[in-house]
Parts: sequence; structure tokens; C-alpha cells
Amino acid sequence: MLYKILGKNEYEDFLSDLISKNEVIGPKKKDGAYSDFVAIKDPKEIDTDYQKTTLSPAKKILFPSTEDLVAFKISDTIEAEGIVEYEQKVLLGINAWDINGMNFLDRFFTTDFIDENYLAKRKALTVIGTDSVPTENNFAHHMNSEYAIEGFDLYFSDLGDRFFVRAATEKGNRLIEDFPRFLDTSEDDFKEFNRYMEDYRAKFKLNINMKNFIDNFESIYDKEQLWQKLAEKCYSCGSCNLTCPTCFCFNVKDDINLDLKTGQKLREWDSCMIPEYGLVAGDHNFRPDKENRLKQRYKCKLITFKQKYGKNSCVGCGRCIEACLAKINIAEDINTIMKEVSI
Amino acid sequence: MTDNSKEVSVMPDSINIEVAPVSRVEGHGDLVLNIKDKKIEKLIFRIPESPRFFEAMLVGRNWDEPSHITSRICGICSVAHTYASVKATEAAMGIQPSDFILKLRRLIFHHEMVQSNVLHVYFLAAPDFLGVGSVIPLVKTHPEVVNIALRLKKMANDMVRIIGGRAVHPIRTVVGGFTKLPTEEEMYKMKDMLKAAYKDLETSLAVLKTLDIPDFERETEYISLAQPDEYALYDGTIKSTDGWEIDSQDYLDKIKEKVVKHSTGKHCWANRDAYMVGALSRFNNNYEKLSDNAKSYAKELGLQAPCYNTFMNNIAQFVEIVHSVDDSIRLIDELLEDGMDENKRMVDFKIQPGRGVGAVEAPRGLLIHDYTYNSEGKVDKANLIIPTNMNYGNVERDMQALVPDIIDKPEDEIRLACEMMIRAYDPCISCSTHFLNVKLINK
Amino acid sequence: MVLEAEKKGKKKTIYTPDMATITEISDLTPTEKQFTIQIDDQETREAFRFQPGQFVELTVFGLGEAPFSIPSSPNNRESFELCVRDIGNVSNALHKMAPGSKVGIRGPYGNGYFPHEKMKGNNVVIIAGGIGMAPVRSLLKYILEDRQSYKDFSLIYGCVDPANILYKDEMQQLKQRDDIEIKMTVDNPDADWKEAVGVCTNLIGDLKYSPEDTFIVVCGPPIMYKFVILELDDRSYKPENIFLSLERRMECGVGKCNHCHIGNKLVCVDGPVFSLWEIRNLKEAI
Amino acid sequence: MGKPKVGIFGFTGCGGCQLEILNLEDQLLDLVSAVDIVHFTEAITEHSDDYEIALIEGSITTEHDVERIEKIGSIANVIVAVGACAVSGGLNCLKNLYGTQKAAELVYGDKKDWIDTIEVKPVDAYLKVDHYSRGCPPNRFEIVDIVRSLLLGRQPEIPNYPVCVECKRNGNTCVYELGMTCLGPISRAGCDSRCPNSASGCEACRGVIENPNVNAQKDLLAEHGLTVKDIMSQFNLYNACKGKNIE
Ligand SMILES: Cc1cc2nc3c(=O)[nH]c(=O)nc-3n(C[C@H](O)[C@H](O)[C@H](O)COP(=O)(O)OP(=O)(O)OC[C@H]3O[C@@H](n4cnc5c(N)ncnc54)[C@H](O)[C@@H]3O)c2cc1C
Ligand code: SF4
Ligand code: SF4
Ligand code: SF4
Repeated sequence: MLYKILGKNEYEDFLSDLISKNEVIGPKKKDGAYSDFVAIKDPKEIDTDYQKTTLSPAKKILFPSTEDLVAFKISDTIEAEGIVEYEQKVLLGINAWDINGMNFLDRFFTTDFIDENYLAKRKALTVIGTDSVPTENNFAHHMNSEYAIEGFDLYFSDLGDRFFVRAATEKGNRLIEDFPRFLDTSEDDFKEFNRYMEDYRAKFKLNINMKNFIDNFESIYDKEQLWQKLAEKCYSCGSCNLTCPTCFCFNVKDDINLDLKTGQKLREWDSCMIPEYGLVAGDHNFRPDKENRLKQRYKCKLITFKQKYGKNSCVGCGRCIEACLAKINIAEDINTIMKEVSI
Repeated sequence: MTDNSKEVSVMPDSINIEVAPVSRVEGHGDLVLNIKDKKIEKLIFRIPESPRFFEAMLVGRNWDEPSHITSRICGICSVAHTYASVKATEAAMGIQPSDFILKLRRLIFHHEMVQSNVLHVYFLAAPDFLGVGSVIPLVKTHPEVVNIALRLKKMANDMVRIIGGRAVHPIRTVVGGFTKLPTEEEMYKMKDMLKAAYKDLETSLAVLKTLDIPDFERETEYISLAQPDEYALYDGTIKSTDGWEIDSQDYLDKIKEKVVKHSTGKHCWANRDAYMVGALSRFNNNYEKLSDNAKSYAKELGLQAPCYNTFMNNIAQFVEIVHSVDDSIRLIDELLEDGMDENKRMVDFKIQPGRGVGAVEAPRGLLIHDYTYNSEGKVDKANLIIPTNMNYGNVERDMQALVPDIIDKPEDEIRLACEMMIRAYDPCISCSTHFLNVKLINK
Repeated sequence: MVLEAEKKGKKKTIYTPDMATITEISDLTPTEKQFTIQIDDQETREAFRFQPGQFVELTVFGLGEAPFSIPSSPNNRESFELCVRDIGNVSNALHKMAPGSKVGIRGPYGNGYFPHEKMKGNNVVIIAGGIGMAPVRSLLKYILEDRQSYKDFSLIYGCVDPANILYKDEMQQLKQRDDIEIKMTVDNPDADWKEAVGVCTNLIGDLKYSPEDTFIVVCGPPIMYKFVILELDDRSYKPENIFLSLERRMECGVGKCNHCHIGNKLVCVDGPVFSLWEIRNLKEAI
Repeated sequence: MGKPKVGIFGFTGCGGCQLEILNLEDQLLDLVSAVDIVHFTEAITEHSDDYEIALIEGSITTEHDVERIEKIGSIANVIVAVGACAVSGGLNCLKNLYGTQKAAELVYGDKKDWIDTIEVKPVDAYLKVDHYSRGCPPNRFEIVDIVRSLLLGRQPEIPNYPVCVECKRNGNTCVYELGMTCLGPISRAGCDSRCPNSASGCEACRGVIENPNVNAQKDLLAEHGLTVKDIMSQFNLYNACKGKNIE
């Protein structure tokens, strides 16, 4: 890791320079309390203290909601070839938990089989992180993801009059070389940075009983009434999955054009909260009820990958909590469940 | 072909035609024409289908619903119904949208006009003039015409999609403003689309010049909206070529409606026993306010105000397309100058009781919604006056003038001429609630 | 936008099928047909090696893709067979195809297959229900082709109706052999039915093999597993020697779409064949 | 295989569904070359009574409609109901709520008896419908998908999940966050969440999903200040004829 300092007054020039040379995707005010990551043409458009985005900017770019996978052409014979689309992009302003969410996806899409549709986009992405203020539903600190140690090329922490900059990759180092106004760090800067991190961490207020939950999950698994109660209001609408920065389920469809000669295979985000998710031929459904599905989601987010990768897939961003109109709240539910267990 | 073979007459001096329903008009309708000994015995233009009772459906609905409900009166003029409705509600509650909102409304309004005029001129009427059955053979005989039509239509549809959220039954167009504005990028994109249309308009001009438009003249009363400073579509006073002009809120002073036995659409009259609305009326009342470019297109096509040839209605529609493209570019420039800012999408308003009238020019002519709201913001009473209803009487009178001139022609030609005449009106009967039949019965 | 496929000619990703030709089609039952499939490209064909229990993803272009187990013997390197029940979009379309038709193939997939190497020198019992015959037939064939490497060999096969029995002629032939014991049962016997009636669990009691040197393979509809396992447990067969092939919805076959997740296992990558020992404590597996 | 013959028929409705077919733009020419359109009153004069597939728009609201629909049913092998009016009766059903006689009187006064009108019903009240293209207006791409599926002999993919799924895929801010209400959580997707895309609440024009959580939806709307009457009025805007599962 390379540590540098960039003066606040230099920052805008750094951005202008970046924008002039690259396609930069950054946060821009959208509607209500929400911002959206879109192409930035001018540093002034950037919403520097954005808090909420409906989707994780990394997932939106790397694993878009629909994506063509294979193009095929039917004539006397059939030709099919893979489609791998990517563009060089700079993702600016992504926060720590969304970087950690991306790190999870990186791991997921390159385990067992390598998903080149994801990987090509990932390789073409330069990631410049900054901290953002957690919402009241954020519990990233319980998921070890309020701080990013990898996955970004540069990371800017705002020390007031200057930025404390971390470069984690060669790409990041080069960005620093290309803009000669970065300064070396002093001991003071590190002290200031530590102080800053303390303040930053204090902004995460939500308190959940995460460790016990993981340890006790098996014992609560069969408590059907508990799960029924938790899932009672669920619409099976999938909003929780679809807004999650780490949810990766998808469907694959063959989409043939009206000429009945050309077409493509495409994938489209799916959700494990939708009844059809577990449906197989013969109309047998492996997860017919909403409580089965909620349980599956919590398990997938909080248990499965802890066992598999030693790391949760949930990064605690709180999006699923904010998206759920039934007010099903993973953080609250963890506490409720633990209370139930201790009775 | 139409299934009228059973009723073909054996008497050489009399004709028996039934076209049921007349195609290529939106909705269902019949024209019944009995000719005996070369004289018209009976001529009725009627709407045989069930009405949809929108005036009843509206009663009791919340103030934000009528525009969504009445949009469903007609898929083809859903923008016009939406705005007649929105304007009626705004008038009832004293809501005054900002200039910015009004400009954007005018912009989307133009493109429903273009959507509909393109559909009508190229898909529905052109096959007649080019002597092919309909648009499907037209694909083979005049592919260039079909391609132009598809491109122009796509442009207009895309404009309505961008501003209104979808091409049929727009979503963003609500009381007080818009639920969402197009982005600056989309505005530039629309401007590019409009500019690209000119080439197709020029080619169309060349094709239209070759058309053989029937010679027919019958002067009638032409009624449309009018504005001092623009070719009135979205707003204005109600004006007649018979010399009167009134505020649209007072429409009842001049425009009368009655239920007639053979039709579920009500018949209307004003100064005379019948009047015409639509492109030709707008043209006759507002010619001066067309863009210079549109005026020169009109000149090239031999269309001059006032024009009393109903068949020229199609040409007037084409001239309006040109005007709409010109005026849209102007509006986009002005809107961009104002700046596209989401904060401007709505004005604040309060729900109040009251009565209000919304009058607009639908593609087929003057359209009026008249609502009375109670203090909860629910509709107490609604009255809708629809352009096709207004044209019924005039259609019958035009037929009466047309048929004697061609009465010696073979049956097929008479039928075609009648159909063409009806189609010239572009009678969107689904609005008045339905379809069209031409029935020439001979006893 | 850089379209890799354009830039570098054909691009193969994990989602890109290889072209293959259906060379033969035969009717097995009123609802199942057998398809013989040959991969077009010779190099790819030679590289295509599978283990009993593995599956392929088959595309009917324009209709979709679906996973099918390979019921033929791995020793046939020229082509492989699929046994397909017509139940949905892809399978119906397959049933309407004629020899010579083109399909897309990805695979073989599944790291969990029947461990035939480990089974050598032991008794093997195959318990199949209905279409569950398809995945296990590959093992059946494979063992029969190398019969002397195994001890006793039994097949228990249950179907709803006699008409549903897959590979009926083959079963009749096998019955003539004395190195395999075949027991069949149906729920709804017809007048000609001479064998057992009822669910296949009933026949497990007849097994005389000791748990010490016996491998058991189970494949059938989800409902069958619960009861078969109860029976096997009662007879103390070792969970690490019991193998089950699981079915789940699959959209990719390569561990990405996640539809086949059961706890921390993916049926497509970690299965579809699991030992009972592996999944015993996996909630939702059975 | 010859091209299938298709008839497109309009009953009581706004013509918007037929217009959506004409609005196919880039795909329109592909469509007319993939099938043989033998009847399409809104667009063509040619007409034939020989067709296999009938795309039907509009509700059945008169005795005359009943005769026509029965004739179509006797000819076509495949019936596709296109648009809310045909699928569920759609907005036309508000007339039933009002009462057919009362509605006629309100609009036509003492001349109401001149009007032929019966209770509004969807197409499947008279014919077995094979496929439904829901929505007001229907999604034109879904109409194409149904036609394409018929050509290929497969089942078209009509979602049975709520609009929220598409809304989230599109990255929208939920309209509840914008202070409005939405029927998205119980309404059937397939429209590409076009209303929420325009910052406008879903009105359930495609009807509801198979197992809607209606109680949760009612609570949600009530929390956002709607009275029971408002809620029912929202539910039945497009679903007054087929509203049983949302009562
Ligand atoms: C590892 C494995 C091996 C298999 N081996 C065989 C085999 O050897 N032979 C065999 O015949 N079958 C086999 N199957 C089952 C086979 O994959 C399914 O029958 C197949 O997917 C059917 O595909 P289809 O396109 O024909 O059906 P589909 O059109 O996909 O539909 C079939 C049914 O599946 C359900 N369904 C699937 N996807 C959806 C969706 N997106 N939304 C809603 N419902 C859906 C529905 O209930 C539907 O009725 C195997 C399955 C697995 C996982
Ligand atoms: S938990 Fe909430 S967001 Fe998730 S599916 Fe259920 S209702 Fe939708
Ligand atoms: S499960 Fe919820 S809190 Fe966890 S990462 Fe996904 S959206 Fe965020
Ligand atoms: S706007 Fe409507 S459809 Fe979209 S998430 Fe919210 S409730 Fe669901």
C-alpha cells in the first residue's frame, strides 16, 4: 500500500484531469434522498456527500441487470459465440462497504468457473473509493466491511483540509504518478488519519448480535413459527435481493428475434425471494413458502459464504432494509432471533 | 375484402353496398346508404357499438385519476384526452402551471399530433390515393413510403415516450406538471431526431404531390381553437369560420349536443346544423400562425386557406406535421435555455371544489372535458365532447353532396369514394367509442 | 464498446455452447425419448470425457437451455445419449426434433459423480425411481462393461405405471444375466405385470448385502429420497457409501446462477451426486 | 410450414392495443413477414374469415360483441387476449360498478333505451383464452413474444412476480420514498415497471400476481394515508371485474 496526501485545493484539478482522460462514473443527485452513479462530465456534478443509492455502483457496472451472454445465428447450421462486452471506466466515489461487496463478487465470479463477462468488466474498471456517511440502517461495522483494504486502486479519506490517499494497486500508483501534485505523508498525517477513522467508525450506530447469530443459526433453523412470523408481511417482491450489492442470482433466457434466425442468450437478475426461484419441472418447488425463502436469504447472506470463503456475503449496507416495504429488517431480525433463542 | 357479397343488387339502376365495418379508421362505425333510382333514400352515419360510459365512470373518482381514466377513451389521442382532462382539473382548482411546464406540454402535444397524423396520412389514407388496398400491399408497392412513415412515427413515438413515459397513455403528464422531466441529454437527442425528420418530409412532399386528390367542395362551418400568437393546439379560444369566437370555458353557449337514435355517439351542432373539426378546420382558422416552412409546404401542395375540400384534410394533416417539427425545435431550444431542472417539474397546488373546462385540439379536432369537483377532490359530474361526435353531422352532409356526383359510377367505386371520404375525416370512433361501417343498401 | 467476439473472432465463454448434432432418436416410453448426440467439432468431441452421474447443459436455440444427465456409458467416446422427458419448453422442442437437428452442448458438468473407482471390489446397489433411471444408467452400463471388478450388483427400479419403465427391452435382456439382480416394482400394475407392486422402498428389505462392502446409489423424485434413506439407515448402510443424485433448478450449470444452492453446496458444481454423509446435515437437501 | 394466419380484432376498448402493435416500429415489418395478418381493422382493409390465431382487444359489452366473439371462437385455434380490457375487462368494468342502467341514464338520459349495452366481461368469459398479454396498454414486446412463442411452439414467459422486481432491476427510487403510493408489490410485472420508471405509482393494469400479499399491501396503503375506500378504488381501477383475489 502506498500512502499519499492530496490537498483539497488540488482535488478538483485531479478530478478534471481524470474526467478529461477517462469515462468517469460518479455519484450524482437523483430523487429524494437518493443519488445515482452516472457518467460525470464535470467535477461540479459530483454529489460529494451522497448517502443512498438504490443499487451498488460496482454491481451495476460489473454485473448489469440484463446482459447478453451468447449471440447465435441459425441458418443451415447454427453458429454461437460468446459476447463479452466491456469498456474502460473509472468508478469514482464508491464507499468501503460497496467495495467489499464488489470484492465478494470478484471472488464469487472467479471461483470454480471463471465468468469472463464479469471479469472483463472488472479488469477494465479503475476503482477510486471515498468514505460516505452510513445510513441509520447500516451495519457494515458488524460485517467487517466499513473499511476496505483491497479492491480499490485509490482510496481518499477526507481529513478536512486534505485527503489521505491510499493506493492499493499498480494502477493506483500510476494514477498518482500521472498527477504530480500528490505529496508524501508525514507522521502527523497518519495520526490524523487514525483520528479520522475513529470518528468515522463512531458513525456506525446500529448494534446487532452477529456473532451469536452465526453460532446459533443451526439451532433456529427449524423453528418454523419464528420464520413464519418474520416473513408474514413479505411480498416475495425480491427488492431485498435486487438492491443487495452481493446478490448474484440470475436467470438465463434464449431471446430469439422475430426473424427466427438470430438471437441471443441473456441473463437477468433473479431473486431467491420469488416463488419461481425453486421451481423445477413437474411443478415441484423446493422453497414453496415465503418463510423458506426468507430463511434461505438470511442463510445465504450470513452463513453460507462464511463457511465457504470465511467471509460473509452481506456487507451490512442496509439497502435491503431500506428497500423492503414490508419492513423486514435483517439487522432487527438477527436481534429478534437471538432474543428468541436466549429465552 | 368486405363481406357484403350477399347483398349485391340485381337491379342495374340501383346500388346496394354495405361496408361493415369500414376499415382503417380507429374504432367501429357504419355508414348506411340506400340508393333507389339514382336517388339517396336514406343516409345515416352511425356508431353501432356500445358506448363506454366514461362520464359515469368518472363520478366519484379522485382528482388525480380522471386523466388516467379518460386517456383510455382513445389510444390514439391519449395525450389529448390526458391534457383536456388535466386542464379541466387545473381550471376547476385554479392551478396555474409554470411557463416551463406549459412549453414541455406543448412539445409532447405536438408529437401525438405527429404520431396520429403520420398514421393517418401514410398508413390509413395513402393506400387509397396510391390505389393499393392497404398498408400491407403498400409495403410491397411503395416500400419507401412505408419506411418513411415508420421512421416518422418512431420519432414521434419516441418523443412521447421520452416526455410522457410511454407512447400510448402517457404517465408523466399529471395535474400540476410532470412526475419526471426528460434529461438535458434526452432533450438534445430529441432535437437530433427532429432535425433528421426533414429529409423524410421532403421525400414525402414529392410523393404527396403526385397524389390525385378528388375534386370536391362543400363549404361548412369550421371550428377549432385559436390563439393570437401560435397555431393553437394545446390551448386557446374556440373559434369558428362563421365569425364567432368564445372562451373555451363557455363552450356550452355555442356547442350543442343531442342523442340521435342511430348512433351511440352524440351529434353536435353550433351555428349551422353541422360543423367540421380537425386539421382542415385548424388550418382554415390558424393558417397565418403556421411556421414559414409549413406554409411553403402547403403552397407546394396546393392547399390554401380557406379550403372547402374535405379530402384535403389529409394534406392539412401533413402540413401540420411539418409545423410540429419546426415548432418542436423552437420549444426544445427555449426549454434548454430555461434549463432542465427536476425542481421545475411541478407547481404547488391545493385541492379545491369547483368546475373547470379543458379544451384542446386532439388530432381529430376540438376536444372538451368539463368536470365539477366536490370539496374532497372527487368528481361530481363530468361531460366530455369528442371530436368525432362533432363531425358526424358533417360526414352525413358531405356524403349527401358527394354521392349524387358519382351516382353513375360502378358500385365498387362509390363504395370506395364513400370510404375515402369517411377516412378523410380520420374519424377516431373509438373515442366516441367505436367503429365504422359503410352500408349502401338499395331497395 | 469493444465486442470481444468481433475483435478476436469466435469467443468461447463458460456460457457458450458447442454445436452438436442429434444423430439418432428413439422412443422409450410415451413421455421419454432417447437422443444420441455427437459433438460436431472433432477436437471438442475428443476432449469430452465424462463420469457416470455427470450432466450436460443442452440448448435448443431460441427456446432455452436445460440440464440433462448422461445415461450412456462413458466408454463410448464418439457420442453420448440423453434420455429426456417432455415436460417444458426445451424438452418439448427436443421431442419434436428429427435426426440431423443441431443443438448446443455445454459440459460435462458436476464434480460430484458416482465414485466407480471406490466401488470396485464392493457390492453395488442401484435404486432408481422413474426418470431417475437416466442418471444411474451410465453407472449401470459402466459397471456391466467391467463387471468382474465388482462384487454383487443389484438394481431396484420403481415406476408409476409399467408404461413408464425406461429401457424396457434392455431391462428384459439384463434379467437374463446372472451377474446382476434386477427387481422392478410399479404403483399401478396392469394385467400383464408379474413383478412387485408398490414403492421401491419395499424392496430394500430384501437386500442381503452387508453394510461393510456395499455401495448404494439412489436417484428418483424428491419424495423418494426421504423414505429410501430411512430404510437404508434402518439397515445400517454407511452414509459415506450411499450416493444420491439431486435435482434442482439450474440456469447455468457452472455455479453462478445459484438456483441450485443448498446451504453451502451447489448441486451443479459440488454435485449433482452427493454422498449421504455430505448432505446428511445439509438442511433442505432432502 | 406455412405462415400462420392471424386476425387482430377490436372490441370495446380504446384501440390502444392495436396501436401498440402498429407502434412496433423496428419489428413491425418482421412481424408482417413472420405471420400472415388477414384481419386488422385498424390498419388494413383486406379481411378474411380464415385464420388460426386471433388476437383480441377490448371487452365484451354488447349483444353484438357476443355474437362476434363467438364467431371468432368458432374459427380460431388459438385465442390471445390482448390488453387489460380483453384480459380482465379493464377499466370498462368501472361501468359494472356503477350499474349498467344507471350509467346509461347518466350519459344518455331518457334516451338510454336506444343503447345496446350489457354487463362488461373479459374475453375469457366467452372463450377459452390461450395466452394473455396483460396491461393497459399491453407491452408490445410481450405481444411479439407471444407471437414468437406460438411460432416456436413454446410457452411465452409471462412473469408471475411483482413489478418491484423490474423496478429494482431498473434502479428506480421506490415511489413510496417519493411520497406517493404504488401497487407494485402485488401487481404482475412484465411492463418493465414503466410507471415507477416515470416516478409514478403502479396501478396494477396487468392485474395481480398469483399469491399477492394483499393484507400487507392494504396496511401499507393505510400507513400512507389512504382510506379503505381509496384503497378499494385503487385496486379496482383496472381489476373491477376480476378483483376477487384482491378483496
Ligand atoms: C442435474 C440434472 C439432471 C437432469 N437430468 C435429466 C434427465 O436426464 N432427463 C430429463 O428428462 N430431465 C432431467 N433433468 C430435469 C430437466 O432438467 C428438466 O426437466 C428440464 O429443465 C426441463 O426443461 P424444459 O425447458 O423442457 O422445461 P421448462 O420449460 O423449463 O419447464 C419445466 C417446468 O419447470 C418449471 N420451471 C422451470 N423454470 C422455470 C421458470 N423460470 N419459471 C417458472 N417455472 C419454471 C416449471 O414448473 C415448468 O413446468 C435433470 C435436472 C438436473 C438438475
Ligand atoms: S423481504 Fe421485503 S424486499 Fe424482500 S421479498 Fe420480502 S417484501 Fe420484498
Ligand atoms: S443483505 Fe442487505 S445489508 Fe447485507 S449486503 Fe445485502 S442489501 Fe446490504
Ligand atoms: S415503486 Fe412500486 S414497483 Fe417500484 S419498488 Fe416501489 S413499490 Fe415496488
